Amino acid sequence: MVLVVLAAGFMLILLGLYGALIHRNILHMIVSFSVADTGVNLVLIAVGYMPGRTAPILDSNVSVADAVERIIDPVPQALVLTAIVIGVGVTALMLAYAYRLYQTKGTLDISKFTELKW
Amino acid sequence: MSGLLSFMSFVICVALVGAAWVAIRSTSLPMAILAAGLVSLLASLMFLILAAPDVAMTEAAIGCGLTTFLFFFVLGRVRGGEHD
Amino acid sequence: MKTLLDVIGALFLVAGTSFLFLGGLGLIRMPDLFNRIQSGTKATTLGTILTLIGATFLRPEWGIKLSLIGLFLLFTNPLSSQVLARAAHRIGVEKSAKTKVDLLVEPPGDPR
Amino acid sequence: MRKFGNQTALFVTLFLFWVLINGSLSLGTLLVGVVVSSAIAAMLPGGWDPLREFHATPAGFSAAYHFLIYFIKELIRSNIRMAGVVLSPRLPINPGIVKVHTKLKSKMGRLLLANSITLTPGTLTVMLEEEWLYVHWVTVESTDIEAATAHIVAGFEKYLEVMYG
Amino acid sequence: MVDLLIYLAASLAGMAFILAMIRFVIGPGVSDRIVAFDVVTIVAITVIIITALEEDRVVYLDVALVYALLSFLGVIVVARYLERGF
Amino acid sequence: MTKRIFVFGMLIGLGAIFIDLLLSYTPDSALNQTARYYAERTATDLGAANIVAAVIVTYRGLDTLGEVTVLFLTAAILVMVLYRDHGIGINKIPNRFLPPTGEMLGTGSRLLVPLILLMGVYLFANGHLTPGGGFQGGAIIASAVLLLLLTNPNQTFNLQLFSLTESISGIGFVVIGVLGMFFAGGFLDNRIFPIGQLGELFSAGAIPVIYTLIGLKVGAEFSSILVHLSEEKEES
Repeated sequence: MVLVVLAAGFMLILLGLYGALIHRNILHMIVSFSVADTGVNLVLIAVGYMPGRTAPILDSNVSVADAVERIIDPVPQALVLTAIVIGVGVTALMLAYAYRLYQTKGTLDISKFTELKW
Repeated sequence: MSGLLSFMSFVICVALVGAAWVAIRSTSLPMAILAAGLVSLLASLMFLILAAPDVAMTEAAIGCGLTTFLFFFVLGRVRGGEHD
Repeated sequence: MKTLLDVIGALFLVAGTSFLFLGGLGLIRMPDLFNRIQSGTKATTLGTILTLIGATFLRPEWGIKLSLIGLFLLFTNPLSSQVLARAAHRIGVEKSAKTKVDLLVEPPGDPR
Repeated sequence: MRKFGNQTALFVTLFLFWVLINGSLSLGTLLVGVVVSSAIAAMLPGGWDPLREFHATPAGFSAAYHFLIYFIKELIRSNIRMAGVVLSPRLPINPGIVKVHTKLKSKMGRLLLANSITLTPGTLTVMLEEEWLYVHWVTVESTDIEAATAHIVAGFEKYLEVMYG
Repeated sequence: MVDLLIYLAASLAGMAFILAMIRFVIGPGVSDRIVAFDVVTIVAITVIIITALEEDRVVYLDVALVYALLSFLGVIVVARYLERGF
Repeated sequence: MTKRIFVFGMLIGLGAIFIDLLLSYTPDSALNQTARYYAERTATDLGAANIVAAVIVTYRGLDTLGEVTVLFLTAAILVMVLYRDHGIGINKIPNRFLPPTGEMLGTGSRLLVPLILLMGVYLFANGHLTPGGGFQGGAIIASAVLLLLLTNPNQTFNLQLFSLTESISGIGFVVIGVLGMFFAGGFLDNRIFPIGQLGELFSAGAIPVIYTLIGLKVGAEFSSILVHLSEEKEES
């Protein structure tokens, strides 16, 4: 079961990289990056999952005493939470650069930006 | 994880890869952005089934919500420009 | 008594998801955007509310939170479909050939 | 004085929501609720439409109750009718956008009317302009303004007129 | 009995999900796709509730509240984009 | 053409690595040592019911401080990048035509904005008990700002207020961390306030306070990103 999720996550990473490499439009590339980002997060969470256990939140259903036997590892979840928030920051920055490039050049096609070509 | 949740996660994973395919291959930008939002949404459901409600909520509010809004704002700004 | 409540709740769940399924079917079968909004978002609203009622029967102690979700959905869902229908009409989305009458005339002066 | 009353009503509503969403009545919840609700109420000058325009009289509350009953009945009935339309192989639809008239003056009343029309399947408010509503109707039965008004609006309007005027 | 009915409900929700995905893939315009997106979000709320029932955790329901808000805002953003509102 | 071949070769190589990883994956059956420590000690030591929140705010609190700093830098760089130079800009769009939003959206957003704000506050004030926390609550608050922005695109927001909220919350976060060094075990230790009883709103020491500060800060940052990306401003 977890293998299916892992395979889907790997597929997302590969598809995202493929899209980022073949597209010429900057916004399409950013979309592909965000898809790959989601795939990485999915893989991390799927690796941290343990069958038959539940979320690491204590309430009336999961008491303090049997927490060790019933909850899953909280560390990957905390890492992925951080990764998502940083991911939106990176995306916002990329979008701002793309908009700025559009303002100066009037195009979003990456093959038109030839100043640094050698 | 019971059989019911296994079944649901299988359906969601197939839909996830399909939505990612649409996001990568479509030539129209609004469609690609919507499909990327759908990928985030389905991934968030998957996080919930994998017993990570915190991450599911973050992905729904930030990955699927705010990122899509930012994309549409920028798309509204560059509209009328060249598209490939 | 407990099992009777459970069975009633599960029946509500099945009724709600049937409405969801009908909404999905309408989304596929309807010919144009406005009819799709009609069957897509309205049937699903009732379906979700029936599901919430069913879950309330199954776990009575969750009732307050479930009813808050339902209330929120009741206010937000029609608003979003109205705004979408307005925008679609304004940009001139194609209506199906069966459409008999359209009394809403766009005001002149629109830049398109 | 009236403005102050509006702010208080908003505060009370938000506080009620806070207690409901927390689902507990401990001292900490109530204290934080007071602080949060008063902060949000202070940030929104001019009060809150749904409370400011509501006629808080016995007749108003009774009309609200009857409105709710009528709305639920109408919701289920029209959903079942719509299910029949979707399931029938010929797809017997006859769509169109008709124009109807409402007597309601207050903004909140009009919003509730438009939402109720939208939530009952078969009718969808496309635009609300002053006192004219443009409604998309899956099975158009009459294009005349008066007849359409009687068919779509009148049932809800009767109660909303008492509630919001 | 109850388990069987919940299985039936989950498979009906799964079918609604698949139908909405089909509309998302074939829908001719952006506006059709956003309707499909909305339906997927609302079906997702049902899936969350069924998951919470299955795992018996009340804490999952908070996520459903966020979803209800999200479907509303997403549709409004796309609608305003379509009519060139920003 | 060579580029295509290169891309496909790289993807096939990565795919082989992934398939290898996939086939050799075996799920753990018991928690590892760190996770076992967190599961056993969080409730008694820190009093937080949501162990993920405890990890984020206390055990790995320094990382979160860095994360918040990264977000702050993102917002600042975004303002710098979008600052408009009068000489270069090619698309000055003076007073574009914006279609009216209509009465329904106006009334509806007035109805919903207070409830959305309340929901955001609920998420970050209860971060130590239920899923949610500063980042999610901040995003919801930014969504309320987004709704206002959509309802009236020409609305002006008080950007000074945003940056003031952001600075004060950031300073508060650091000050609470430093207080932990003096009155408790170390930097960002949450036991400077009483631990309280598990499950109450006033429990888990400083975790709700820090999450509230993070929520306000993140909400202000996301709001300012949204406002800057959506507004055509003559000066930043």
